[in-house]
Amino acid sequence: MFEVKIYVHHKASILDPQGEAVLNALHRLSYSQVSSITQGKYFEANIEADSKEAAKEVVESICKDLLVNHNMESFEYELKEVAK
Amino acid sequence: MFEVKIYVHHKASILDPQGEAVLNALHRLSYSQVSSITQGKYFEANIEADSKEAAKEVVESICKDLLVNHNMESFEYELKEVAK
Amino acid sequence: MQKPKTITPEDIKEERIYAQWGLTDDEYEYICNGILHRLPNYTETGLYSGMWSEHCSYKNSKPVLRKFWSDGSRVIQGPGEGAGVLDIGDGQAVVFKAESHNHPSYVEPYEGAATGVGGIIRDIFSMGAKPVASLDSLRFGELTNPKNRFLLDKVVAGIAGYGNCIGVPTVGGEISFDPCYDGNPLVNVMCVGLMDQADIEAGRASGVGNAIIYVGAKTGRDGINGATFASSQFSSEEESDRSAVQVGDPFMEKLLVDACLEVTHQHKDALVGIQDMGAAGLVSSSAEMADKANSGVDLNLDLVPQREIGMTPYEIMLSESQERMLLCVKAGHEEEILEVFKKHHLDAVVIGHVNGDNQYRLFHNGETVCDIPTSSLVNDVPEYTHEVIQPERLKNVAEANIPQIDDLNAMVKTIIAKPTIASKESVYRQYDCRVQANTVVQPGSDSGVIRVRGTNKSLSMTTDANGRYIYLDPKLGGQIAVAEAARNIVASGATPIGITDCLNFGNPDDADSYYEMDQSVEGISKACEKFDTPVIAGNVSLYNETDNEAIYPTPLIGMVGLIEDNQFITKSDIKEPGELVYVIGD
Amino acid sequence: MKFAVISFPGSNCDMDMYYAIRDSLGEDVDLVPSDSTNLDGYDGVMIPGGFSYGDYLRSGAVARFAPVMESVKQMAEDGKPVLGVCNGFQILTEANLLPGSLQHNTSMEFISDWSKLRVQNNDTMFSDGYDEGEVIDIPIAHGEGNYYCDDETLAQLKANNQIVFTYEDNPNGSCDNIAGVVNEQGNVLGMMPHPERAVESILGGTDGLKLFKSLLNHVRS
Ligand SMILES: Nc1ncnc2c1ncn2[C@@H]1O[C@H](COP(=O)(O)OP(=O)(O)O)[C@@H](O)[C@H]1O
Repeated sequence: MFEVKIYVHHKASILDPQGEAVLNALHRLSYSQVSSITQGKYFEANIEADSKEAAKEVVESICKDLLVNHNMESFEYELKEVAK
Repeated sequence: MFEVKIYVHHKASILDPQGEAVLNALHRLSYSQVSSITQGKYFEANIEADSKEAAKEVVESICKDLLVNHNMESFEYELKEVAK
Repeated sequence: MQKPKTITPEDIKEERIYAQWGLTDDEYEYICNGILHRLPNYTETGLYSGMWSEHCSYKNSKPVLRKFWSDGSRVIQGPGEGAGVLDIGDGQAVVFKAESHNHPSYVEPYEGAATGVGGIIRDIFSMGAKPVASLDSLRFGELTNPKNRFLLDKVVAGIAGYGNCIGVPTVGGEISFDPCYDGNPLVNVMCVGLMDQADIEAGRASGVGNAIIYVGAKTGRDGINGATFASSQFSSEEESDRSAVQVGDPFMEKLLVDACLEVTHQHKDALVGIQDMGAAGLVSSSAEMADKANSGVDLNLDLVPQREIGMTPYEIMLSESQERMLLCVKAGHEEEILEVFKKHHLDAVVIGHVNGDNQYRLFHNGETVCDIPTSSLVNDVPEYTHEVIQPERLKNVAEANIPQIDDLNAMVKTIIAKPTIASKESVYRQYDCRVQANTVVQPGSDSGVIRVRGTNKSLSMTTDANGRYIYLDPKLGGQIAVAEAARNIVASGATPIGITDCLNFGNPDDADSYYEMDQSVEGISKACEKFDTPVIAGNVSLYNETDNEAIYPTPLIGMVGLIEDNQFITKSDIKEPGELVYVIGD
Repeated sequence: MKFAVISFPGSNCDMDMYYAIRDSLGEDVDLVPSDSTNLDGYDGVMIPGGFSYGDYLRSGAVARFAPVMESVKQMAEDGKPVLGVCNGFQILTEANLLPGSLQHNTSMEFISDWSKLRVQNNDTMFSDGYDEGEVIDIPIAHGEGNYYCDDETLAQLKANNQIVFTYEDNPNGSCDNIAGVVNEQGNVLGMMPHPERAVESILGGTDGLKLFKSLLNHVRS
């Protein structure tokens, strides 16, 4: 079995109202040290596959099909084999 | 300056409606290889601080104050120094 | 795109760069020799291409739109402003308009639909009215195709996401499904506002030296070319073209509604005009405001709040970033107005002023990047008249197609199982239809009803369209659409008082499409005169086709009715067992 | 009697609550901006529904830091009535004035509808106008109304009789069908359904009015 962590973040040029709202809130709370912040999604999934290659394919394809909005987001992931 | 990546996820014991919905959708799309998935939040932030220690303190404190709901969520983060 | 600095006016001419932006050879030639008597530079060419696009100029549809009947004793403001206004007595007025967001919703359904809602709400409060209700009208291909299910889900979520957050109840709408909308869904939204007649605002910038104030979200590169993009045909290979994606921020817009209504109601003396930045963003709002007042403006683009670095004047002017408004404020009152926005946590900046020579002038990094007659952007647009030729297919429309029904039970079941006929509760259950606590009749009836708080009056509203009828007989189909809307309004106990339209058609250069538009508008107009429901606002969406397949001609009718005594409000549900059922009419 | 309705940036049910108190209950009420730091002189405070600060992070997560929340906490400590509806409930849980949290509806969709509620506890200042076990009709409108608390908290809620309203037909996945809870002292009520939308028959029902009347009677006595 494989365990994957998927990080989905906003593309840089796209308006990120969530990030803006969090940044404003942090500044109101006097966290002026935080100069920028964006909010994205984080998935942890378990995938049954015979090989790392096969698992990779599943990950990329679920990202493409469902998890990521390619109009506005891009993604990265980390995959590792784990005991069943 | 420091760059931090923060991963917020549902505590394992708590039903995660977002994760459930995603899992169901994946199964409808015939991704039966995905045996479990949870959805959380992923933040990327830049933090001005004099030391890694100081940056760490800011990160933990913004998570505690705002980014994380401790009833339901836990978090991890990765911090690294970057050029200004 | 190349760096603008490297593109000279001569390059634009020799390499026909203007053509890539949608200007024809004749149009470009006219700009050079008929208007400027010189070659336009990069920024100027870009501004003309945006302002002269169909989306902003209606150059193909104007001759048709003139056919609309817009009189009637209640009309306070007909077509031509952000929205139309009708007198509803007691010094009050109802304000409404509909708008399409078809192409953006196909490319990015959630945000496309959400920003459609945001845009139409801005049109309403920029008139000085409080937005009190909205409605939608949706068309998709059949739900057997997963792509259409995806579009439906996301579009509905987008409308809900924006409307619910900003707090304008979605009280009605309609949806149907047909394969002709497969590559080209329709997402039309209508917003209704309420105001005291004394508070009416107009989008104008007049009075030399008066300030031009920019309010709201920062300008980014989102939606650049959106106006030209919405006016050109789609090809399915271009599905990956993401440049026009705009993201809505309903929270920001809620702050804008509150702040702008405070300005229009409590600082009337300081305010000259106000308009939202919609298609072709800053250029269209500022040029239209100045042109309406026969004036000109000087704008310093360095002062425009920007979200990204290194934006060019072209990008700043044509960006379609959402949640932005433009105001013209009397000189000396700037601080008073900026204070209001500050109180509402909004950025507001003076970016220029009204000038004395009717020129449209832009400065950037100390250079003059544009200096052209203001009216040339708005009024000198060539108008295109097309021949009205009846399509072959209409010459011998088959005899009425009377279906053969063998098993009535089975047929009824088949029909009520059709998504077009079946209950739409799964959709409207996602819309907060009760926020503002005025909703008397919620979605699911023939029309939505909102009471006017503090009076014994209510407003009834509905959206209706029937592409198939209009495809089969554009003129009669247009009349049928208005009649259907009127029946819906009457069924709630209201008197119909006016409509907005939203004209969704294919490419106007295609003779069939043009005929459909022309004739259905005649039909709509004729019916409106009969029902005494003037056309007070509307919107045009042409080029609704994919790979040269046009949608059914689908003009939307958004109708509003008035109930003068709340005891006459009627709902469509059967109240008790044993009640009698009547059929009225043919 | 005088009530305060808090208005946060982005609040959109603040006026609905205001009108319910002014017009249907016939009492004095002020709209108080969330950056106010003083609630002196008010007999009760209402935290309205809708959205605050856009609720892009988690509903109520940002609003709980608004300056006025210190005064709200003080009122809660002083035993004055604090009512949070919908987003108000979310804010009160984020501010730890009420136990539990509100998650996404299990359908992951926003739900707007009428819902049947059962009055589980009619022995609070908010509910003593209802009969015990009475079923009432109150509108809901939320995307994150799925009440969650851990088993230990749930046991405490039950032991202290803090569950005031439950759904008859759980629309959002809330644990134990919980629609509204009070704090241990009984003076802070949070509920997802909107009683202020059910105070006039022209709007479809008046079952929410009893809640406000109960509160008024309590404050008067
Ligand atoms: N189909 C139409 N019917 C009637 N009026 C229309 C129609 N299309 C556009 N108009 C009028 O033309 C004006 C400009 O429309 P539009 O450019 O869509 O407005 P906005 O500048 O708010 O986007 C509007 O006031 C509108 O009422």
